[in-house]
Amino acid sequence: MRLMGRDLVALLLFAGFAAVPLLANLLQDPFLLVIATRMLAFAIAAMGLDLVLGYGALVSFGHAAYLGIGAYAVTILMRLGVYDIGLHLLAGIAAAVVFAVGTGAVSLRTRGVYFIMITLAFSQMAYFFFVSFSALGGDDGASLPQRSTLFGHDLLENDLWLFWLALGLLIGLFLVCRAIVGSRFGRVLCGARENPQRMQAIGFVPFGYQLTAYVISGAITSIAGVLLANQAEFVSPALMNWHRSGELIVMVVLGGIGTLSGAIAGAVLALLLEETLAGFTQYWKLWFGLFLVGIVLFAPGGVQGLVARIKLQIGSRR
Amino acid sequence: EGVKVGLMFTLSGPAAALGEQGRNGFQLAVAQMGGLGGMPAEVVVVDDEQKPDVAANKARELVERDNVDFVVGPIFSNILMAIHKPVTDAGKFLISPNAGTSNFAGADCNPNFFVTSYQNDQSHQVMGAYAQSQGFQNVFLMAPNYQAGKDSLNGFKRSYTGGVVAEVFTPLGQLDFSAELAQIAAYQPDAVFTFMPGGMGVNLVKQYRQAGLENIPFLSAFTVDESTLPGQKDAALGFLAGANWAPDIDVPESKAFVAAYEAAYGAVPGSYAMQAYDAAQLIDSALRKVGGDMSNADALRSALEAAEFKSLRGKFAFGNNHYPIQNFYLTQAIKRDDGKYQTSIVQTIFEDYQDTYAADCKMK
Amino acid sequence: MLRVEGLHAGYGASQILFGIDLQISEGEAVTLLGRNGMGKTTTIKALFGLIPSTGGRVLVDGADLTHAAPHVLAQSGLGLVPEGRQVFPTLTVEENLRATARPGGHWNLARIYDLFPRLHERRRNMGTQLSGGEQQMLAIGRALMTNPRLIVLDEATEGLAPLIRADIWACLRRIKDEGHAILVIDKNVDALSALADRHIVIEKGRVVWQGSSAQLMANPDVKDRFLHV
Amino acid sequence: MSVVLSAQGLRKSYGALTVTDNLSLDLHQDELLAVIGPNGAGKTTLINQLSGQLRPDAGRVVLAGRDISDQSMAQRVHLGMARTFQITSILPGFSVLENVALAVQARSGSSFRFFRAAAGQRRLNDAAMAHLAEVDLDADAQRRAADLSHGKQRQLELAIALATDPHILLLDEPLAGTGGAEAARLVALMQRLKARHSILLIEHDMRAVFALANRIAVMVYGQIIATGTPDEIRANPRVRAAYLGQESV
Amino acid sequence: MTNLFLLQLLNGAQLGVLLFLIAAGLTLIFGIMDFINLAHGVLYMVGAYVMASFAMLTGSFWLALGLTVPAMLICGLLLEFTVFRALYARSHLDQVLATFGLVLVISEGVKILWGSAPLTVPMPDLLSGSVGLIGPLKYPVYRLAILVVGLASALGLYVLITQTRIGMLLRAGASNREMVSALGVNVGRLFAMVFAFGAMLAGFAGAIVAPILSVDTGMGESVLILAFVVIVIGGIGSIRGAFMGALLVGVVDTMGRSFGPIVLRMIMEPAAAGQLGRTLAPMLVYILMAAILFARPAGLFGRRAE
Ligand SMILES: Nc1ncnc2c1ncn2[C@@H]1O[C@H](COP(=O)(O)OP(=O)(O)OP(=O)(O)O)[C@@H](O)[C@H]1O
Ligand SMILES: Nc1ncnc2c1ncn2[C@@H]1O[C@H](COP(=O)(O)OP(=O)(O)OP(=O)(O)O)[C@@H](O)[C@H]1O
Ligand SMILES: [Mg+2]
Ligand SMILES: [Mg+2]
Repeated sequence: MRLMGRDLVALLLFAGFAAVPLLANLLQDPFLLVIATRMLAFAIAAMGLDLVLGYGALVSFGHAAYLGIGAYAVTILMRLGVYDIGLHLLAGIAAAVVFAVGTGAVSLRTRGVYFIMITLAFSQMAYFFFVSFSALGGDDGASLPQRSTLFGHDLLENDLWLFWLALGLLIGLFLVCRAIVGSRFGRVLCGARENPQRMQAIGFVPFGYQLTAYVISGAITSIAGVLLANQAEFVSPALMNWHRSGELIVMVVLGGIGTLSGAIAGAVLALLLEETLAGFTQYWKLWFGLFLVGIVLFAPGGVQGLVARIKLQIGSRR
Repeated sequence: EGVKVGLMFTLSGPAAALGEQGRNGFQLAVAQMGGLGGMPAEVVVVDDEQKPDVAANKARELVERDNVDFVVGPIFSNILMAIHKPVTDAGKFLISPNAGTSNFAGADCNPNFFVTSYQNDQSHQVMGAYAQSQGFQNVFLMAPNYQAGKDSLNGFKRSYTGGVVAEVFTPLGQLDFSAELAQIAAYQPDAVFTFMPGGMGVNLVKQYRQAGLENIPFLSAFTVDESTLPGQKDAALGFLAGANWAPDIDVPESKAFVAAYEAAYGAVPGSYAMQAYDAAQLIDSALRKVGGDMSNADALRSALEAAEFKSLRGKFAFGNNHYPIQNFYLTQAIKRDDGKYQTSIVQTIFEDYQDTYAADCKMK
Repeated sequence: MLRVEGLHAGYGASQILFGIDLQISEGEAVTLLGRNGMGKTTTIKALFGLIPSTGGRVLVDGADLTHAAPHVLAQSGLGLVPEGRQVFPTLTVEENLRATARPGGHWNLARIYDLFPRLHERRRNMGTQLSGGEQQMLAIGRALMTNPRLIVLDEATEGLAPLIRADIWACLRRIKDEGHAILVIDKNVDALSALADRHIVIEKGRVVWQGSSAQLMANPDVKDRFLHV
Repeated sequence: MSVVLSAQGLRKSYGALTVTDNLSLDLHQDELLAVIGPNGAGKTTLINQLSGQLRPDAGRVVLAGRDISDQSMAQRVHLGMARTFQITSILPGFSVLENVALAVQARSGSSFRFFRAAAGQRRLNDAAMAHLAEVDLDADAQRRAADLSHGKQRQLELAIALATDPHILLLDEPLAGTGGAEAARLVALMQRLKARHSILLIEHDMRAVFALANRIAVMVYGQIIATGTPDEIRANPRVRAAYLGQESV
Repeated sequence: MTNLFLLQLLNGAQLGVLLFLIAAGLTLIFGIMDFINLAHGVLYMVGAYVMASFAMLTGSFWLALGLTVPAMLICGLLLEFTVFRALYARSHLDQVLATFGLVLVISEGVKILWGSAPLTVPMPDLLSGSVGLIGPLKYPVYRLAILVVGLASALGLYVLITQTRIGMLLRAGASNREMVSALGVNVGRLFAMVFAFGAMLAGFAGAIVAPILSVDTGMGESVLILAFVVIVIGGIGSIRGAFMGALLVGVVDTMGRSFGPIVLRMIMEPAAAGQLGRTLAPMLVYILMAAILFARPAGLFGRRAE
């Protein structure tokens, strides 16, 4: 029953996204596609984060590093003359896996707030590494000469194609994540979140499961990085600044942790608010901040919590 | 029928003060001229948040959705790198009122890109030339460890050939400079040259004086200016900097501008405001020249290149790379009679100075 | 001194208590009996304001404290030994005893250590480093240190060794003899019968039987029906 | 009867306090060995060392002739050892059924399976339901474990341990917090389990101990002061003085 | 060289004390009360701004400081009453979300009220100037004063937390609020007071450092992470740890910056050494933290949970 509700939210979100091209046409506003693509990328990143944060209770404050890894994979490969998006994705995922295995193995020695801070430490190291990497533009970053190619065609130069690719990836990855959290593996991951001592006492060593989840999560987030690089056609270390990591956490919590579709909703909501509030007032951050405080105070559990409560209301009225 | 201009400045975060100067300078000009080119002007202001990826998107939004005719901005070089492609690719004109990176001055120069400020290295070169002229033998160099910091020290060394006792790169955003100040005290150099924009500059200058180092000349660029002086106050008095303008420059239009700006915004304008003001004048002059007809891009470009407006700096012309050819000065921080602080011109260092990258520019 | 009338309470949407009535006079010992999951602990929680009550009243010395905060109830003379011990893990044993102490009565550190010498030995240990039974002693000691007029014990002797268990019963008897009231939940019905004046049996959130120890002993079918012993 | 699990010279100290002091103890095939002793004697610490939760400072743990001192807690579970905790340790956010199903999963097949939904796997759920029925919790299978009353959580604790399909059960006060009726059921259950499992039982409920145990070991200050049949222990004056007191057993 | 080394050691220690001063309030609220307050940095910033305003109004450093402290206390009470009160019982993540929102609100509010140009607070005459140390090396009196204030607050907090009943109640309340309340303590009032006190400490730190650091809208954010690093290195919940952590960060950062390049140049060619030194310098604090947490997963003085 609970699962049904979550899937419903996801379905609605996907349908909403699928309607964007039509809407863009109707409103004569092709820029909607650009915004939506960005939302899709962040939705993927937030969903990846939710996998460890929501299901593993591993609050990674360094997930922006994976956005950066994905994005820099595109830059570096393009400089090497490789333009295919498939290869970009592969390279980004491979690099993310390597980074996640190394840092995850160390980070998972710690718990709670210590985990938060050590993941921050690693992402800051990655950040400063790229800041002083002059060949890639250092702190300034660098534009991409073009977007990635798809099977040798430069289809993605067209915003519409990039949008469909991003939506396809989001839906695909959502299905993957959804399967993972419901699987045997996902159960163990959640169990380790609930009570690691008990898990060991029934024969599981949480470390391996948590590390695997962390690696998967990093890989998913790096896919978002590849998309963002293509969407902005520009890559800079700012993508992996700790602010971004914080924003990803905000998105997940805003949508409701441990629900996957909540992470997507959170990303959409955060970017939507930013987009609209900024249009109204120069002090949009003030209103955005008030909104966040209000959500926590009056709607615990974020979007998903709200949906659940509404459902409960409707249910009890019947 | 009017003209639509998108302003992109950093309006949030620690560097917001710079962006606000730029925005205010531009808007002041539009208000004073009653539009641009004799037409009503619609100005769309966006905040780049000092994040390149955000900026790249907002730039696209300005050209694709708001359909602006000109984009004016930004303050920071890394933002410029991010928005240059989306704006120029869309065939719109990008006018930078502050950032002027070397690549766009040289090999990557672009017909739709104009700069009303300077090439980034130039203010540093001014200080190098000054150090050279003073016959300094041991200069201590310090900058934050990022691209602009490295560029600044290189710029300085381009016109300074004396000895360098140490070249120190500090982490970006460093608060406490006591370690570096101790090194300076230990070396006792002839002078210190530094580039510490924003809060870092405020911290450094205060701590420099507190450490009792004020008898070692303090040379800088973008470290002691109207954006940082309200925080530095007396600590900065007498400190030297290189600039293309100062509020007390002997140009009547500039005097009027400074007065008007102070009246409107209650603060002394810095070069960020001045350059944005000039950007508005540049657009205005070009529009007048083409009679408000923006359909012919080539004509509009030629009109921009002509730069027929009274710059607040006095003489102003574009080089082949669309970067200015202008004078550079040595300035000094002073306290005015009314208690406010500003920089003041000490001497002219370069006249009609063009950047060194212009030769690499093959403008089509 | 304590009077509970028609108390209703529950967790979120699920209601657990459907009108609990009980009263305890000064110096009286009362037990709450019932099988697992019948609402004993919930009654205690609602009584202390730890979960909101949705109906009924709680009166202490005649004052209506139904919706008062837990600390108000505690300050009015109620002391709690919670189910599952809940000692403070980041405090040492001695700090656990001192942190919430309210001086001015019979109980002080020395007396507690006298009652539980084991705690004295372990007084510098952190709360969680104690054995289960030691934690139970600590929880009792902590409540006594607030010098309550009515001490409420939820699973009073869970995890305690027989000797200590006997000590606890003796201690409770002493407390009672000193004129303090006791509300106790425990599964040792026999020991309770010796101590308590009255028994209240709860089933599915309702009081289904009340009576004196003598009545309880005399009514084997009460035990059989409601307690299955 | 063969020895299935033995503690050999286990020593564990915290600072000046020696909690288990050169302690040796054998658990035989298909027996129920009860360990009793005053609070703080070191009984839980003994289980912690046997189960691998704690590393002893000295001494060995031998399982069916094999030294398992270096094995982790999880590895020992796979060798057929299961334990319960004195302070309830369950997965509070999981349903009761999921708690047990996860324990079943631990002993059946790999858990690095990412795609097939675990919730629908009959094999896991059926086995879990059977264990829940054993402890009389089947009616509560779909409830959130955290919402169970304390006594029922204690029953769940036991069901989880059973679900890992152990030969050896280390039970730390399984009856604590369970009321008369439930305690009686659990005693009956243990009576049945005795036939198939070797059980080390720690319990302060003397009626249960004396009803169930084949042998009883009495532990005081980290040492075993007496081992014997229930009758021997009942009659032992040292045990009475140190532990039983006037309790009628 | 030894002189410089000693001086840099002193500088490092002094930076450490400065960091501790900033982290002190955070230790209380995060370390002891277990409340993740991202808004701590902006409270520190508000303290500095309030101080700057009062200094401007009164023209006196001491008067301004005397006004800033109670003002920040009131500010803390206000925030506690409106927002934080509802968050104690929530998960860390909810606290992160809400206080992140507060950061945006307060930062933006400060910008609206005070503008975005940096402000300054003049140094009191009593504490200006510097004292001679060794050779030509001098040391500002004000920094010595900060050293003293930092040490005093460390000591004060240590006594408060470990020696008083309030400290015990805080630690108890952080782990089990309900129980403390059921034992007769008005936890709500206690937490409110201590929270306000923590806010006051943050504001006090801002006010004290205003004469040597820039008062700008970015100041809160730049120290926030550093303050968290300090506390985590020391071990959450330990004042001693926070103090040692702060000193360690200060010394490692300072020494690394001044002697790192020299050491590197001894083992590799200068160009590479310069490049590596520059890359490593900003990472140093993070490398330190990662290394310490690798060796001791609960920080230097932290107790391992579980
Ligand atoms: N936090 C909770 N949320 C939801 N339901 C709960 C919660 N705690 C207890 N319950 C339910 O309330 C009912 C009464 O529980 P309570 O703890 O009062 O029982 P009890 O009589 O104390 O039992 P025991 O002897 O096992 O401690 C039980 O059905 C239990 O499952
Ligand atoms: N981590 C620790 N640090 C210090 N002392 C400890 C630690 N763990 C346990 N102890 C002490 O070791 C002794 C034995 O504890 P243990 O839990 O084994 O006792 P037990 O026999 O199970 O008692 P009970 O019957 O009360 O559960 C206790 O006095 C306890 O305080
Ligand atoms: Mg109960
Ligand atoms: Mg025990």
